[in-house]
Amino acid sequence: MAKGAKIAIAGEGGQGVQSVAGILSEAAYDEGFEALYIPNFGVEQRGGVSVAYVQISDEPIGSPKFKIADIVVALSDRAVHRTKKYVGPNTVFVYDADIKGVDGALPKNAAKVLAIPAIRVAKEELHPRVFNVIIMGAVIGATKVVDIDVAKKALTKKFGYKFEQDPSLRDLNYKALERGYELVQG
Amino acid sequence: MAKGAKIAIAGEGGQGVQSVAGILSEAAYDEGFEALYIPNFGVEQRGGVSVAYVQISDEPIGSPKFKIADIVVALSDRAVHRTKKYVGPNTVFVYDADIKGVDGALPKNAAKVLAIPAIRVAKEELHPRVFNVIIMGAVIGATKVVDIDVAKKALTKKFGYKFEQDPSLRDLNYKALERGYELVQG
Amino acid sequence: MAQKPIEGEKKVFMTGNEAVAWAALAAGADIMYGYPITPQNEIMHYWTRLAPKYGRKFLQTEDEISAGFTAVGGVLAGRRAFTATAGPGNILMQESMCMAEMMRLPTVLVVTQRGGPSTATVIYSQQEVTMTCYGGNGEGFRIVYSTAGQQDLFDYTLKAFDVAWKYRFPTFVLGDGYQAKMREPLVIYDPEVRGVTITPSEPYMAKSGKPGVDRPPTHLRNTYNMEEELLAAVNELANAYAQMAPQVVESQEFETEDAEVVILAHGVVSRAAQGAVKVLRSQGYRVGHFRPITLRPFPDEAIKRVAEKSRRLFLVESSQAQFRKLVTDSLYGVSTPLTSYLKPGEGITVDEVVAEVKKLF
Amino acid sequence: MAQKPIEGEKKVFMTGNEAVAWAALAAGADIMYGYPITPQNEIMHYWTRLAPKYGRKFLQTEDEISAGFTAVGGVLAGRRAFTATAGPGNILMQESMCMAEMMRLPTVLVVTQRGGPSTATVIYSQQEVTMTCYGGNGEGFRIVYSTAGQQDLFDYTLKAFDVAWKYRFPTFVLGDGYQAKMREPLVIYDPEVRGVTITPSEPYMAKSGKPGVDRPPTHLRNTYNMEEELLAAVNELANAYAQMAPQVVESQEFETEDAEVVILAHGVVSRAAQGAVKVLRSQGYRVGHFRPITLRPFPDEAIKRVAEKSRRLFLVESSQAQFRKLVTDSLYGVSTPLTSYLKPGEGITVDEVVAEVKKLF
Amino acid sequence: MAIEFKAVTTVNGKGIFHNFPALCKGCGLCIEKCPVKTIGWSEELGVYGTPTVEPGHGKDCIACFICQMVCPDCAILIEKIGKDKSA
Amino acid sequence: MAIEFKAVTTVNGKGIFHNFPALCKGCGLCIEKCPVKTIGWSEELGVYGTPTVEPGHGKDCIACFICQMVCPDCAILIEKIGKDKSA
Amino acid sequence: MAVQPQPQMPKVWRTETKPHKFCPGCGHPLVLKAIGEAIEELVIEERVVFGCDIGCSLLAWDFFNLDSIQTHHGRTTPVITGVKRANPDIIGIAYMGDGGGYAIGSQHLVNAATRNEKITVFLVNNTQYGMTGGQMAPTTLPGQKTETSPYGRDPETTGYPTLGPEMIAAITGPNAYVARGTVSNLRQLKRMVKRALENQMEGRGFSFVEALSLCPTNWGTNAEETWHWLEEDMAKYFKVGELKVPGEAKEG
Amino acid sequence: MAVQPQPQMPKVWRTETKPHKFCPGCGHPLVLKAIGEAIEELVIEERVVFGCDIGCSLLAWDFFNLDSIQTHHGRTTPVITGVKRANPDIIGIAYMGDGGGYAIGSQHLVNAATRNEKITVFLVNNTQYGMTGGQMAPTTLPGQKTETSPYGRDPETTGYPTLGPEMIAAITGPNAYVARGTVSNLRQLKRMVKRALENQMEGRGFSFVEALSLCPTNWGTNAEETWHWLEEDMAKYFKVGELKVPGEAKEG
Ligand SMILES: Cc1ncc(C[n+]2csc(CCOP(=O)(O)OP(=O)(O)O)c2C)c(N)n1
Ligand SMILES: Cc1ncc(C[n+]2csc(CCOP(=O)(O)OP(=O)(O)O)c2C)c(N)n1
Ligand code: SF4
Ligand code: SF4
Ligand code: SF4
Ligand code: SF4
Repeated sequence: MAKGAKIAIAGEGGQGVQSVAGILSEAAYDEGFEALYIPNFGVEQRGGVSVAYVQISDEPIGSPKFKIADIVVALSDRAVHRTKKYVGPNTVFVYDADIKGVDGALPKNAAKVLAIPAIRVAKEELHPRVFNVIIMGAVIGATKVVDIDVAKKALTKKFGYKFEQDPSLRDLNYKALERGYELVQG
Repeated sequence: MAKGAKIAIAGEGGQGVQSVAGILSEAAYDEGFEALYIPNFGVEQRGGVSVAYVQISDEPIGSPKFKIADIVVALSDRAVHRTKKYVGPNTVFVYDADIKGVDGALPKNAAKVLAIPAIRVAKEELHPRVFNVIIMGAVIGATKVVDIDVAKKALTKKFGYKFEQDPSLRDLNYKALERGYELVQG
Repeated sequence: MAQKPIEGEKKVFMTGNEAVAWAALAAGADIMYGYPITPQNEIMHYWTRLAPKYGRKFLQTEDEISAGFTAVGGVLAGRRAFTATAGPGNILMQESMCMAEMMRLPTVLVVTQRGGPSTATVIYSQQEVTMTCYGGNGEGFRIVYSTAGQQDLFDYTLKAFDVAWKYRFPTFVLGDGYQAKMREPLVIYDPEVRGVTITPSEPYMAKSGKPGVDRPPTHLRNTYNMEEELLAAVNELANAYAQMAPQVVESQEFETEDAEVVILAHGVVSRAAQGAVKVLRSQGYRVGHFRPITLRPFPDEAIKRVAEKSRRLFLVESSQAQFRKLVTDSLYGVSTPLTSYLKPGEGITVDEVVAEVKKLF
Repeated sequence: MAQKPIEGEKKVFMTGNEAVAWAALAAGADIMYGYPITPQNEIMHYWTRLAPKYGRKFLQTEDEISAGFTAVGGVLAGRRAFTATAGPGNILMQESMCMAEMMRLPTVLVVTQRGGPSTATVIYSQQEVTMTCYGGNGEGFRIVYSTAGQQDLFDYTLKAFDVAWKYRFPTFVLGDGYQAKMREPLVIYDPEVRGVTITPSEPYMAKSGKPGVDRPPTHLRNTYNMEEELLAAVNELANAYAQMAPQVVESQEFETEDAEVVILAHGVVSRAAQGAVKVLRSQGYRVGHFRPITLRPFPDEAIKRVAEKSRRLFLVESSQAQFRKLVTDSLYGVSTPLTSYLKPGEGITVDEVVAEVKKLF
Repeated sequence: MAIEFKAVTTVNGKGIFHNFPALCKGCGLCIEKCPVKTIGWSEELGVYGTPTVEPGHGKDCIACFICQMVCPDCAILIEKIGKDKSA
Repeated sequence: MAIEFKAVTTVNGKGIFHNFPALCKGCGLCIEKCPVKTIGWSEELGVYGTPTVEPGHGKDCIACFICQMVCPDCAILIEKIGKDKSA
Repeated sequence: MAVQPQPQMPKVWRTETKPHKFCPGCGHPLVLKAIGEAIEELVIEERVVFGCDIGCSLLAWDFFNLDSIQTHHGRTTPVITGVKRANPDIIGIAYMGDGGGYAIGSQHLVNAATRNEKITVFLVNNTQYGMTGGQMAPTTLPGQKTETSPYGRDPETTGYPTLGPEMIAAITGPNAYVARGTVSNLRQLKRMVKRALENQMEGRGFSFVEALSLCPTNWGTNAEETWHWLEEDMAKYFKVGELKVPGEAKEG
Repeated sequence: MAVQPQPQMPKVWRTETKPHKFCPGCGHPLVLKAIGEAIEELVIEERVVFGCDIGCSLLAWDFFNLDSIQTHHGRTTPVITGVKRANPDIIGIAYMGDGGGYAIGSQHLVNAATRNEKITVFLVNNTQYGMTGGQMAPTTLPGQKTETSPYGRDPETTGYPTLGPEMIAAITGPNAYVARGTVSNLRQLKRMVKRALENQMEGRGFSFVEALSLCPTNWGTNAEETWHWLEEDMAKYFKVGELKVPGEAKEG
C-alpha cells in the first residue's frame, strides 16, 4: 500500500497536541506528501482529552477519520484510556513514562508499547514549553514519515518570528525535536 | 348515480352566503343525508367574493371540492365572474336579477340560466335581513335535495331563541323561504 | 369540572377544527399551547371556549417555536400537552419536534396543511408531508397519521394521545385546510364507552421524592460530546422505532384484490380516490385504491403486496411528489410502472382522478 | 481595496471553513450574515478578519432566522449575500430558504452538517440531507452541492455564487464538520485566471428610476389568495427547475464500467468509497463507486445507467437513510438489489466499507 | 397608467363633496368624524355593494377636509367653494 | 452514593487548608482573591494535569473563607483552627 | 387637475391597485396614507424599499409605487436590515402589525433596536391579530374579548399589554427616534413618520413609530364604536407622543 | 462530617458528576453555587425543575441533584414556561447565557416577562458566546475583540451592549423581580437568587437575575486579568444591583 502513516496524538488541553499535529502535517505536505489533519472537538471548551488525527500519504487521502492508527501517542492517563481503541496489531503505542497508574490500561494488542520520559526530559533537560516539540520528534522518530530536517524547517516556518527575536529558542526547539526522535529509537 | 347535489353559492361579504350554506347542509344532514360544506377562505378578511361549496348526497362524500356544480347561485357582479368556472352543461346558474352589467359575463354553457329578483323581493316584499333565507329557498327549489319543511325545521333550530322572542320573525323567515322556493319555479 | 366533555356518543355536524378540539378534550388533554395560524385557528378558538369548563388550560405563546417548546415543557411536567399549526408555523415547530424526537417525548401536534412553499396560501395542500415525517435535522422517528375527514380527525387525535405516551415518539395528526374548515357529520364519543383506552401520562420531572436522595434525579439531555455516543443513541431510537412500527402502522385498501390499476393517495385525496374507484368500477374498470393511514411508520408490507400484484400504480397528491417519495422509498425493487398526478396546493376531485385513470386503460 | 483577494492561484493547506471564506471572497461575495454555530464558526471568523480588507461586510444577527432573512434582504438589494450554518441553525434557516425558494431568490447557504437529531453533536454527520434538499414546506426547488473535501468546498462555493444568480434558485453548499475542521491541501485561485465566470448580481429593489413613473415598481410577494394562483406559481417553478436541471446536475463515477458492485455515497463518505474501490480492485474485486455531486437536482440518468448494469448496489452514508431516499426515489423501477450501511452521525472509514462490500461477494 | 375614478358630486354648504363609489366601502368612519354631522348614507352603492356617503344629513359642510383625511380609501374629495381651482 | 475526594491538607496561620486535587483545575482565581496572598502554586498536579494550590506563599492565612467561596470547583475547604469541629 | 375630479391619494399610492384589499374602516390604510405623504414630502421614492409583514400588512404588497417586498410573519425587520446593510443608500421601511413586531418578531425588533440598525419600523397596533381573525395579541387590553381570550384577557394569567415604544426607548441609545401615534391624529402621525424617516436619512440610527389603529372587522364594532375603542379604551393604556427624539424636543 | 474532610459543595450539587465540565476559572459554576445554596436554604429541591440552555450552560445538565432538562439554544424560557403552566406547583428555573437570552431567545424572554410568567430566569453574562469559542454577543463591550469582532466591537455598526435587566424592568409590572449580580460578590448574588426564587414561590410573577461572570478561556486572560475584566471593564457598563423588588426596598 501507500507510504505514509496514520497518527493519533492525545493529551490534556495544555499539552499542545493540536499544534504538534498541525505543524507535522503541514511539514509533510510541504515535502510533497498528501496530508490531512483533523482535531477532535466537542461541546466542552476545556477539559476533555484533546485528540489529533493526522494522516500522511503519498496518495490522496480518503476518509478523514480512521479506526486503527499506525502510531498512537498518549500524554496523560485520560489520554491512554481514550486512545486505546485506535490500537491494532500493527500499532506502535507511545505514552509518557511519568503517567502513573495506567499499567492496567495499556493496550495489550499493540505491536509495540513504548514509555518515553518526554515530560521529564522537557522539565529537567530542556524547558516545559518545548514538551510538545519533543512529542513531535518522537512521532517523527516512530513513523519516519518526514525527515527531521523537514520538521525543523516547518518549525522555523511556524515560529520564525520568535526565533528571530530570541535565537536561543531555535536551538532549544531543534534540540527538543532531536531528543524526541531519539527517545523512540530503541 | 347517487341522489344529491353539488351547490356553489357566492356573494359579497355581507350577503350571508356562508350561513345559508351552513343551515342548508345541516338541514340535509338532519334529514339523514350525507352533507359537506366548505367555505372559501383566503388572506383577505373582507372584500373578496365569498363562496360556499355544499355537497349533499345519499352516499359518503368524496373530495370536499368539486369542479362542476349542479347549481350555482351568484349574488353580485363579482360573484358572477368568480363562479362561472363551476358551470357545466348540466348546471343551473341562478343570479340576482338586479345585478347590472353582467350580461356578457353570464355562462353560455349552462343547462339553464335563471335571473331571480331576490334582492328586490327582500327589500320590497319582506325585509333585507332575510335576503339570504330567500336564497336558501331558491337553492332548495332548484335542487329539491331537501323538503321545504325540513328547511323550516333547520331555521327554527338555528334561530329558535330569536323566534321565541319575536314570533313574527318566524313567519318572516318561513315566508322568505317559500318565496325563494317559488322564484326558481318557472 | 368532573363532568366528562362527551357523555356516551353523539352524532354531530362539525368542522375538523372543532372535531380536533373535542377529541383533545375527550382524550384528556390537559393543556394546549398555540400560536395563531390559518387554517388551524379554530382548534384554539374551540379549545379556549371549552377548556375552562373542564379544568383544562391554554397558553398563547409568542411564536410557534415557543408553542412547540412549551408543549415539550408540558409533557415533561407529565401532562398531556399538545399544539397545532400549519405551513410556516410547522417549519418553526420542527426545532422542538426534533428535540422531542431525540429525547422521545410524547408530544402531540395537529397539522392543518396549507399551501406552500413559504406563506403561499392559507387554504389547503399536502405539502407538509416531508416536513412532518422527516422534518428538521431529524431521522423521522415520529408517528404521523394522515386523516381523510372529520371522523378520522376525531379518532386519530384520540389515538395520537394514546400512542404518543405508549411509545414515546412525537405524534402528528396530519390534516389539511379543507378538513379544518369543512363541516360534515361524524360521531364523537367518550373513549371509554367505545373501550378506547388512552395511555396515562406521567411526569418526567418533579416526580415524588427528593432527587438524589429518595430517587435518582432526572437528567435529560439532547447533546452528546462524542460521535460514538450519538451513534449509539440514534441506533437505540431506530431500534425502538422498528419495534413500535408493526403495532402502529395502518393502511386501508379499497377493491385492490383484482385491481389492474391501483390508485395511491393519502389524506383527504383518498376520498377522491375512493370516489373514483366507485365510479370506475361501475363503468367496468378494475381499479382499486391503497391508502396509507400512517405515513410514519409507512405501511411497507401492505403497499408492496398491493403494488406487486397490480399492473400499474397511479399516484395522486396535492404536492410536488412528497408522497411519491415515501412510496418509492418503500417500494424500491418493485417494478410496477408508476404514473403520478401532482397538484401542489390544489384540491383533487373525483372527476379528475376518473379521467386520469381512464387514460391508463 | 481594489486588490484581488487571491492573485493567480496558490497551493495551500487549510481547513474547509477557511477555504469557504476564501472562495466567497474570490467569488465577489459582498456581505455575509451569520449566527455562530459549531462547526461553521470559522467561516465567520476568517470572513470577519479578511472582509474589511476587501471592502466586504459582515453582520452578526440575533439568530439564524434573522441570518437567513437578512441574507434574503442582501440579495434583494442586489448584493451577493450569503450565510452559513449547521444542525439546529439549519432548521431555523428553512423558513427563509422556503421563502427564497418560492420567490426564486439566489441565496447562497453553506451547511457544515453536524450530528442530529436536535443539538446532538457539534461534530459531523450527513443528517441534514433531507432538510437541505427538501426542507420546510418547500418542494425542493433548490440547488444542493455535496462536497467531499477542501478543493470541492472552494470550487463549489465559487460555483454556488454563479449558479444561484444564473438560475435564481437558493443554492446550498453541503459540507460537514469534518471538512469544516480538517486541514488538507488544495489550490485556491482567482476565478478569472481559470476562466471561471461568476454571473453578476443585480438589484431586485431600488433599481434606478422612479418606480411607477420611469419603470414599474418591483412588487414581490409570497402569498396568494387562491389555490389556482398558487398551483400556477408552483408549476412555473417546477418547469423552470426542470429546465435548469440538465445544466447544473453533476456526478462522478469511479470504475463503474465493469463493476459488479457499485458503492453509492456522497460528500465526504465518497472519499471512503473511493479508497475502498482502490483497495478492493487491488484485491481483484470488481467494485465501482457512483457519487452524486448535486443532490438537487439529483443525477437521475447517470445513476440509473450505473444501477442498471451492476449486480448489486451498496449504499453507505452517515445518516439514517436520508441519502437512500434520494436514491430510491430516483431509481424507482430499477430492481438491482440495494444494501445499505447507515451510521447516523459517525464517520465512515475505508476499512469499514471494504469489509462490508466483501460480504457481498 | 393613471386609473380614473368616477365621482358622485354633491354641493353642500362651503364644500363640493365628491364621493368615489368605486373606492367607498361604506365603513362610516367619515360620518362619525364630520364636525357638523352633514355626512350620511346615500342610495348609491359602493364597491362592496354597501351604501356610500353624501353630505346634507346635518348642518352645512364647512369644508374642513376632515372626512377626506380620515377616509381609509381616499373615497372623498372635498373642494372648497370659491377656492381658485388652478391655484 | 456519596463520592469521596482526597484532600491535600496544609496548616497555615489560622486555617487548615484542604485542597482536593481531583477537583482543582489550577485556574488561580483563589490566588488572586486571597486578601493575604498566602495561596500559591503547589507541586501537586490537579485533575487536568495542571498545578494545584496551597497556602504559605504570602502572609499567614486568616481563615476568611474567601478562597473557598470563590473556587468554581469547590476544590478548597478551610477549617478555622480552634473551631470546634462537632459544632 | 384632471378634467374629472380625482381622489386625493398620496402620489406614491398606486391607483392601479385601488380600491385596496383592507377591510372597510381599517386603520392600516390611514397609516399608509401618512407614510405615503411623508415619503412624497421627503422626495425619497427612488430610494425607499418597503417591506411588509404577514398580517393584514401583507395586503400592502402592491399598495405603493415603491419597490416592495412582502416577507414572512415577523421577519420584515431582518429583511429590511439585510437590505439596508447591503446597500446603505436605500431607505428601508419595515411595516408590520403588533403580532409581527411584539410577538413572533420581537427578537428581531429588540436586537435591531439595540444594534441601532439604520432602518425605520412602523408598527400598527390594533390590539389583536387581524389577519387570522382576531386572536389575542401582546397588545390586547385587559378584559378584551378575542378569539383566544373569549372570556376577556386576564392579566393575571396573560400579563398586561406590551408597551412597545416604551420598551424600544429603554433599550436604544440617544440616536434612536421612538414615538407612538394614532390614526385619530393623522397630522401628528405624519410628522412622526417623517421624523422617523429623517432619522434614517441622516444616518443617525433606528427609528420606530407605533400607530394605534382601527380594526372594526375583528373588534366587531360599528363606526362610532370603532373610534370610541381607539380614542377611549386604547388611549387609556397607550400614551401617544414622542418618547425619544435625537437632539430635539419631544412632542406630545 | 466524614472522617476525611470533604469539599463544601452545596448539597444539591451532585458529587458524582464532579469535577464538572466547565473550564478552569469559569464563572458558571459560581453562579450554580449561588443557585444551589439558595435552593437548599429554601428547601425546594423536590419542587425544582432546572432547565439549561445550549451554551456552556448545557454543561450543567447533570450538575445538580435536581430534575434537569437540557433544552435548545435560546429555548429554555419556553420549556420552563411550559413546565410551569402545566404544573404550577413546580419551581421552574431557566438557566442560560447572554446569547441564549438576549439574542436567539430574546422573543421568549421579552414575552415571558410581559406575560409575567411565574418562572425564574438566571442569565450568565460573560460578554461573548462561550461555548462556540468566543464570538460577539449582545453584551460584548465596545472595543472588545471577539472572534467575530476581531478588530474590536464597533458601536457605530453593531450598537452598544444590551442592558438586559434594564430592559426587563421596563417591560414588567410591579410584581416582577429584576436584578443584576456578579460572581465577584457571591453573597449578594445568592441573596438575589433567593429573592428571585421567592418571588416565584409566592406566586407573584416573573423573576430575572443577570449574573456578571467569568470566561478566562475566551477572554484569553489569566486569573488576575480575569477578575480585572469583570470588576473594572464590565462593571463600567453593567451596574450591579436590584432593579425591581415587589413591595420591598432595592439593594445596590
Ligand atoms: C410563522 C407564521 N406563524 C403564523 C402565521 C399566521 N399569521 C398570519 S398573520 C398573523 C397575525 C397578524 O397579526 P398582526 O401581526 O398583529 O397584524 P394584523 O393582521 O393585526 O395587522 C398570524 C399569526 C404565519 N403566517 N406565519
Ligand atoms: C439554533 C442554534 N444556533 C446556534 C447554536 C450554536 N451555539 C451553541 S452555544 C451558542 C452560544 C452560547 O453563548 P451564550 O448563550 O452566551 O452562553 P455561554 O456559552 O457564553 O455560556 C451558540 C451560538 C445552537 N446550538 N443552536
Ligand atoms: S370613510 Fe371613506 S370608505 Fe368609509 S364610508 Fe366614508 S367615504 Fe366611504
Ligand atoms: S480556585 Fe479552585 S480550581 Fe482554581 S486554582 Fe484555586 S482551588 Fe484550584
Ligand atoms: S382585519 Fe382588521 S386590520 Fe385586517 S384589514 Fe380588516 S380591519 Fe384592517
Ligand atoms: S468557555 Fe467560558 S463560559 Fe464556557 S465553560 Fe469555559 S470559561 Fe466557562
